[in-house]
Amino acid sequence: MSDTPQKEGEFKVKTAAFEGPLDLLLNLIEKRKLFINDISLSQVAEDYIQHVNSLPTYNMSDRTQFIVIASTLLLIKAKSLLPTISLTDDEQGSIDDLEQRLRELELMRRLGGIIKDNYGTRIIFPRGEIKQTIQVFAPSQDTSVANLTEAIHRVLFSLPKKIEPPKVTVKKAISLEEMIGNLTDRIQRAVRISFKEFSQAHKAERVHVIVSFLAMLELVKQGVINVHQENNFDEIQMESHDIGIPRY
Amino acid sequence: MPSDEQVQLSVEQKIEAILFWKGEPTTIKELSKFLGFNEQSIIDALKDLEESLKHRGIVLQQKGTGHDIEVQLGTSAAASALIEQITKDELSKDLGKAALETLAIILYKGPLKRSEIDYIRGVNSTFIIRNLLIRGLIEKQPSPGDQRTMVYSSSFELLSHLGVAKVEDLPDFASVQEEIKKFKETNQELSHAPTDGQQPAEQAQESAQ
Amino acid sequence: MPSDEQVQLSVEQKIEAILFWKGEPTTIKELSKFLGFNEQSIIDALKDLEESLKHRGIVLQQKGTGHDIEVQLGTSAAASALIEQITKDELSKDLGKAALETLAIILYKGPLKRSEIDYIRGVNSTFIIRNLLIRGLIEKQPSPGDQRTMVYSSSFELLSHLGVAKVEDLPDFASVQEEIKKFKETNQELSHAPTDGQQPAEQAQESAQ
Repeated sequence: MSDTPQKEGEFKVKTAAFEGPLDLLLNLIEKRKLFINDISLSQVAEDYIQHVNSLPTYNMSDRTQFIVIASTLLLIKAKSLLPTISLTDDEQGSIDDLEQRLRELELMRRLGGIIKDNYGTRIIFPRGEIKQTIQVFAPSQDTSVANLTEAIHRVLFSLPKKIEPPKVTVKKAISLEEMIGNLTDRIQRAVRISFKEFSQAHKAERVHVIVSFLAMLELVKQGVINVHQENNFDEIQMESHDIGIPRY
Repeated sequence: MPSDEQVQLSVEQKIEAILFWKGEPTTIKELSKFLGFNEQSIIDALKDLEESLKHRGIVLQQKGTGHDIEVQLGTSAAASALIEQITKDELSKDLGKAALETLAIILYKGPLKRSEIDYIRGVNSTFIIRNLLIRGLIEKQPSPGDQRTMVYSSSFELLSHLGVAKVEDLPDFASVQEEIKKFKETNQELSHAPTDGQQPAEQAQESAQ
Repeated sequence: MPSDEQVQLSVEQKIEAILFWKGEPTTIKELSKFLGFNEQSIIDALKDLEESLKHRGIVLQQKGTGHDIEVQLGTSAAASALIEQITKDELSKDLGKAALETLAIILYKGPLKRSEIDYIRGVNSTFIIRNLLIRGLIEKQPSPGDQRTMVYSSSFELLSHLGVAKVEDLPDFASVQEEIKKFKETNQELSHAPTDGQQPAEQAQESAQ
């Protein structure tokens, strides 16, 4: 469904070494040698969402963060596909914000490269140990069993807990394929359906809304359904061209 | 040691002696206390010392701002190859991608909070920060605004490995500051501070240290 | 990293850098070997260095004659009263939170390596450990397993001062052991504990001395 055919497993390698949602997005943009703007973001949106979809389900916390950014990409995509859609200030804000963050991360990556090139090439060394001629014993006022016991407990208290990815903290997100199938079913049953109604019918968490919205846009792009929005802020109406569409 | 016992050292010379003796980062505040001069006199004398050391084998390193300025003496970066050749120790020069990114943020943007680092990187930086702290490449202090939150800044160890006496000597420092300032302004304007959903849970825990 | 990449240090400057970095007496012979100049050139350069340091806070100290001449950098004699005062002040100063924590780890878990201390504390302890050594609160020995690495343990004087016959008598001794052990085990595979190769320059240097 993307412009360029995706090789299976292309993201698998990436997943092993992934840094995070911004990192992935920036990689996608840089891979296509694009500048950071709404056009490039709209172009990489599908690749990005495909990746989100392929993320291992056990790492839901990470996945949620990926999906938050995916939702912004969807807004950008929606705007490019449906020019009648007008974005709220908040939505426009999150788009601008995402672009800023990408630019800043891009800058930091570039600076990281400079650090890499210079690190350890010319070192300023500290003064060497001077031999202490007089061995003194100089305990302080606060060198006491009570203070030291308190100190060791402070140390124990601030030991980091086991380092592992947070276990499932959000409910399993519906996969993209599931949602597309679901959407098609719904469309077949009711020729006209509002997007809002659709997502509410699923007691939608944000993740669901995003995924279903994407699915809708995909169908629009494939020419399977028409989307109408009479006025800004009106319900988006979806309508099927052909009841006998093949299932995804 | 005859007559020079009576010779009065200048503030600059006294500072040089103290920094040599201590051999570790020393604050302007401490110097002011040791010498009985106000902080401005110390700052002025440090400028003279920096100048005097220009053509020596040692340099004056400096970091921090305001009351928290710290100084330390180190060998001239131009002597690096020579000393590396003498030392038998293996110096680690490997930094991973996450470390480089985090160091760049802290060097060019620090001191800043972990939540700010997380926001720029888009991932939780708890463990890379811990790693860098353990390696002595960064330091943490309580935030001036909020004692319960920690801010991270570059250490002399880091500046030393980059061969710069102070952070301002880093490549493109001034122009990058300009760029970063623009980000800041925009961020404030949008007031899109990291939201709860994007913040990891352990933050509160760490700031309690 | 800036332009002084091209700057060539003079022999005098190189000697100053080496002596600063070593901190201990160095023979003319060694300097000659390090720098690849004959001993006479070194002696000449040392004269220049002595002259250059005339009006500084640090001086070139020299002892012995002929081939056995040893040189080192030290603080100016005129600064000796000041340095003495500062040393006294420093030695009577309270340890503070960070140093107490470090000392407590060494007390409860020693002998252990600096990298282990750093890993438990989550920050680099280079300077704190140095100060604890100077105050005689801890001691260092080469690690039984690896002569190049130092391990730190509490000094006999510290235990007497605390009034405990042996560390096992410290409050909660067993439970502290248990908790630290558990922490190490749980985090082993994910540990960002610096391996020796990742130690900052000065740490490695110290362990070699």
